[in-house]
Amino acid sequence: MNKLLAEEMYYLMTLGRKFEYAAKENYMKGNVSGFLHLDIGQEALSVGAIKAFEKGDVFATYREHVMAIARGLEPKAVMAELFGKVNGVSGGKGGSMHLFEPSRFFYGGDAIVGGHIPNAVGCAYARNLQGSEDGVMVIFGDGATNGGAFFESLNIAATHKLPLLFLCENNEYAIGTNIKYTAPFREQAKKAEPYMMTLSVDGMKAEAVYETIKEAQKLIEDGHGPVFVEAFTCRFEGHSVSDSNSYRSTQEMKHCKAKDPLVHFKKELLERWMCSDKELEKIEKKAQTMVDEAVVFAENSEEPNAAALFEHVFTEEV
Amino acid sequence: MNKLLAEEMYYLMTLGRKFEYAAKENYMKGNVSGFLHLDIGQEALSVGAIKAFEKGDVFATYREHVMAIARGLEPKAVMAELFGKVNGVSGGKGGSMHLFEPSRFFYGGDAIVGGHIPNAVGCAYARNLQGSEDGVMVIFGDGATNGGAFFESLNIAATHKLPLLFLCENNEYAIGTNIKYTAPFREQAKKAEPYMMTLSVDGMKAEAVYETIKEAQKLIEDGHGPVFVEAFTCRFEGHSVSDSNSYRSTQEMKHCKAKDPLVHFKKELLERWMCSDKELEKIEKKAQTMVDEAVVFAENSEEPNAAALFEHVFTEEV
Amino acid sequence: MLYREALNKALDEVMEIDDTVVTLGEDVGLYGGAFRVTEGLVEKYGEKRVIDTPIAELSIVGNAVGMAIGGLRPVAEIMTGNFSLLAFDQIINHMAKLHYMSNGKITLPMVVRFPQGVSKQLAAQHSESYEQMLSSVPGLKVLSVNDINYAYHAFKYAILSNDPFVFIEHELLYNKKGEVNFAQQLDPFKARIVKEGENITIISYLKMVDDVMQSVSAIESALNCSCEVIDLCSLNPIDYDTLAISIKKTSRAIMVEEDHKTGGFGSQVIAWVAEEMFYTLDAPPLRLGGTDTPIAYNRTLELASIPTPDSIAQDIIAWGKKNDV
Amino acid sequence: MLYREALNKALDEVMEIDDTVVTLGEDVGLYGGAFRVTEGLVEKYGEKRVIDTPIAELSIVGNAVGMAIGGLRPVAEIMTGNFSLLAFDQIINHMAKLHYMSNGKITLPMVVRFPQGVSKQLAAQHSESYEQMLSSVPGLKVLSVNDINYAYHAFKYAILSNDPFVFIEHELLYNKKGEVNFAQQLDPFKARIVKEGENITIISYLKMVDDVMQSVSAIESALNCSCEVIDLCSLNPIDYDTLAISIKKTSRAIMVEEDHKTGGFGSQVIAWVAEEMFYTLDAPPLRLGGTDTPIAYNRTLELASIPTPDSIAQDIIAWGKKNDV
Ligand SMILES: Cc1ncc(C[n+]2csc(CCOP(=O)(O)OP(=O)(O)O)c2C)c(N)n1
Ligand SMILES: Cc1ncc(C[n+]2csc(CCOP(=O)(O)OP(=O)(O)O)c2C)c(N)n1
Ligand SMILES: [Mg+2]
Ligand SMILES: [Mg+2]
Repeated sequence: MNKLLAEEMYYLMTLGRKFEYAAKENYMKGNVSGFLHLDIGQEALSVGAIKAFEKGDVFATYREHVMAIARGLEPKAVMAELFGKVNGVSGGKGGSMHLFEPSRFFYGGDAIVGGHIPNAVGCAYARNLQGSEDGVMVIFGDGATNGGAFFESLNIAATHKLPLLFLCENNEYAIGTNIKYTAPFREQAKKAEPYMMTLSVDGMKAEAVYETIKEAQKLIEDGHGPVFVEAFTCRFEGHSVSDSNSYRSTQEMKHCKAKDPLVHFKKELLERWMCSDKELEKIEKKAQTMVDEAVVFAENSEEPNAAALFEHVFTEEV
Repeated sequence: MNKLLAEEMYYLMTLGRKFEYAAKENYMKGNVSGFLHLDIGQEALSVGAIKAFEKGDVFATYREHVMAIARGLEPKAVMAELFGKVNGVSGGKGGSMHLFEPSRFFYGGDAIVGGHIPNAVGCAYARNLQGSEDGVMVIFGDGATNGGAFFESLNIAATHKLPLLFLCENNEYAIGTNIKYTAPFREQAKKAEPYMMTLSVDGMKAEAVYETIKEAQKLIEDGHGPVFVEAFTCRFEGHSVSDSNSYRSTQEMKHCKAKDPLVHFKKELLERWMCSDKELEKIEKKAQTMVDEAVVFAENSEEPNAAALFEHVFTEEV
Repeated sequence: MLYREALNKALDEVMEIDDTVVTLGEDVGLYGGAFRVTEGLVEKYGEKRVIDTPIAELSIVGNAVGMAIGGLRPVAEIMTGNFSLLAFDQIINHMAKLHYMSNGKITLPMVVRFPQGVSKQLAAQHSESYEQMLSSVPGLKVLSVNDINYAYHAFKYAILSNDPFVFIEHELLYNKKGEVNFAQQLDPFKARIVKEGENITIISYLKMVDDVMQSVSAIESALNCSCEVIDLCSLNPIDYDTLAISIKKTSRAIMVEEDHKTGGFGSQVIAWVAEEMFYTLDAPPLRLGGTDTPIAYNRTLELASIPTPDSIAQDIIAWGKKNDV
Repeated sequence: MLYREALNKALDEVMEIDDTVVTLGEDVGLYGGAFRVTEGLVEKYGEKRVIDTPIAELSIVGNAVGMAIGGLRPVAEIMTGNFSLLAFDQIINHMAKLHYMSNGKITLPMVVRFPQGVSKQLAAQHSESYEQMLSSVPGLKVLSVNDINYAYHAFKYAILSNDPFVFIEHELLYNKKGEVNFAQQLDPFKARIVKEGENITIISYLKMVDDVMQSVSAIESALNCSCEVIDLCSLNPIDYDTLAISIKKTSRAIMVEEDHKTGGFGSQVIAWVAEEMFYTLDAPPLRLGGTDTPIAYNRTLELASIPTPDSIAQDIIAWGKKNDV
């Protein structure tokens, strides 16, 4: 990773963090509603993975704002979607959990835990058939690794040696339930071992994530078939904005927040890439401006009109 | 295994084989209808497993006549069920695929591939809670090991360390599709390895099956949690009576039939347990009589009356 | 008492007296349930009887079926109606059929419960209603509960029954307040006359009953008539007797439901009205339901896609004027 | 040409001209499909385009959705309707909603097809009908096909359309013989008037159309009337225009379906008749459907649980006598 990329990643992580806080603030104000799942604490993972997996298709879950932005979706179009406005990436119909941008090969935004994994498998099948070099990356939580959709996908992807990168964000929680109640071990990569190569990485370290995803991508390109990457991470907030996070002790949260990926990466930038405080300040400011603009854009954007309700049920009405 | 048990198993295997041929004959005659899945070629597995797993609950698939009989369901009540008669084990309402006898802890007869596995998990959970020593055995084909229900069950059984014996009858085919098209490897036990101990056995050898299931049962009793047993076997007939079996070459069928479990076990009885030809003839005759009586019983049994249609939709009508 | 507290109390009481009762689902333990219906139960009955499951809905119901076979009385929670689709095989192919297929040898004393419906901007994958699908399945008894007293009694009844029940709740009802008459003997299959009236029978269930009640005075003054409002309570079986008595009196029937109108549950009710009450009717029956569109996130679109007190009043008044009510 | 051959031909022709079309399902390859609909295709188009899948219905549909996102036109076969329940999450939460939730950015040109219904003694887990569930889902177009010519054209249309289709077949229709008019331009959403008549409109679809046709002469001579028989062909959308024209002529409407009567698909049709055609009707509408019982294995019980030509004639004649037809 060179300095330029490191700076870009720091920018995206900072942008992501600020975006999430702005989203939360606007949820409190009543501008954003529904389920709002924040990625705060997991930015190294979201940004590192998306930047490493430059080409190819990405399928994500409902906790996807930061990934979407890292993928190149405009922060203002994402914020407008959270506001339910017509200039939102999904025209206000999808909301936080349903951000789609096929032009950027981003199909983030599935709200059925594990439901997008078979879709990613199908897309990888298509890419294979089309002879495309770029694979598919599917991102999901540790909670998704207990469901049938995930398991069927391991089997099918391995059978057809599909160019598919499974990325598990293991934050050890599915809403309020710790993984120890729902799986026999903490490392979900074990489940993939019979089927494919697995890698694991500290998801709080942006560079490590970046390198690991690059390695996985290389394995896929070299024809190894699917690869499973597990990244251990930690979410700083409740499951969604409406969750009080009461099931995690102050102790546990302190331990978790001590690994803040932004703090860590900033230190790396200062120490390893010799960035100056000033350079980083500039980046942080730029991120803040971007977020401020996004909120203003979302505020000023129109509501969808009444006819929108009946649009896009089908491509052609009968 | 002592001689007495060996003879009993030989009796049950012979009974099973003859029962299946009689069922097939009566299908041809139009007395039996629907899907009729024969167990011919797999009797060592069905009988060996059921006899070894004496106590505890058994959940099986639609290919369960021989298991049902080995479990102690009356051949005549099973045959009457195939005939759709009121004296059938399920009153003529279930047919070949749905044989149930809770008094013998037999819940064979699910026609949704893999659908009974979560049921077996739940039953094992109940047994655990009730402090029962006897576990649960769930029997399924290789085709079921690709479905979400199976995978979810591995995970849950392992998480709760349930007293559950997974028995996979790997005959390498799901209807007409060879396992190589649908799984990345032939040994389905690999899929269970991350979760539990696995054993594998030649399913064409009754004694080996018996011993392996006993071993698995012991592991479960000793608190190892769930155990996975894979038995390699081969079905001699088509998937069901209406399947012409055209997807398997003469060569393949010859190879398969060379491993006939009855021929093998008979040889064992003669050579290792010093049974006489006469003793075995007597057993075979007894089996034949049993089957003949079962057919007569089924023929003479009544059709359910018209009111039966509305009975047992619920335990209490509103 | 809140609605969710009534359910909690019912479950708690049954677990207290019958230790074969267990409850399972995602976050039902320590977390107390996504909508707090199981709050406090794990502390009281332990992790073995209040079971935090993985996110595996097929197994939640499939395991409950097996637990029932094994002699327990499981109450399975599915977090939201939309996720129940993952369990449809177990609900329809297993839970509904094993008693019949085994000619009564297997009984399944169990409940599957979940909230459904449009809450607030949860979008298309978290807002749907599936009572029309589930109430058409022979072998399932389906209750769907508006009233708090009813909820308490019916839920208890369902847990203690030997038949498999689907118990459908609504996300927006959990914090509704009301009283429970603990001593009452309540028939959970009997429809509830929420308000008596002479000229129009309005049939509804679950949350929509409240919306109908809010619209009634506007309708009555605009049409100069009186409405009888019926809460079905049980969706399978349907209490046709109560409906028949009411419609004979009013000669008019309207069905209000939240689900997409096409193929919604109400079509069964109105088809029955048309077949069985035809000669009694003075006006065509009316069905009000949601639009045939997935649920949108945007609040305006979301509200435009389901009946609201205003739209109910408007639509019924327009229908009344057109049909000389 | 047999019904299954017409489907095979349609798929073959489309695969020939458009190599983004793929088909996937259990045993669709070498085996040729459980009902031989895909026979010969793997030999022609190879294993990459005719894909033998594992027994994993959730993935069959879920992968098809992903293939469509990736630019293919998948035709997914589910072996029997009952197994489609395992895929309901993918069909309803994904296939039906992604186009809408993405505000039209994602399109899903795909077909999910399966046979359903009572065949011969396949028992409760292999005999059900799910059109009522699937045709109530906004975002899905649902075709259900009685006629061979129609099957050919409608299937082709569905594969080439950019919308997600559910194409429902019946196990007992596959060996039905008929002609295909290859040159015809056929609107797959238009109901088919199978027989013209003046006094009763009988509406049906899929296999039941044939049973109705077998019962018609008995009905006509007993009631001294003439029946118009309509095959709906498309279950979502429903061609209400054709129904309205017919019912205006006959003043009477009957719906015949194979599914359990309670909550069956026909309840939507009859509810619509009651709402929209009320003042036209001279008699209460009638719905004939299966009993509200799981399907039994025993042949006598099985046949007693669904409409047959005899029971249809009997029931309609009784209704006609009671209602002065
Ligand atoms: C099929 C399904 N079941 C349940 C839910 C409710 N739910 C939403 S998120 C979630 C937890 C998911 O945890 P995990 O996969 O670890 O992702 P994380 O939220 O930790 O990122 C649950 C249970 C759902 N959306 N879909
Ligand atoms: C969920 C489901 N999908 C498809 C089928 C149709 N089907 C019945 S048996 C079978 C093959 C099962 O193969 P396997 O599990 O290996 O068992 P075997 O028949 O070899 O004993 C299939 C696909 C079914 N019954 N259930
Ligand atoms: Mg998690
Ligand atoms: Mg097999």
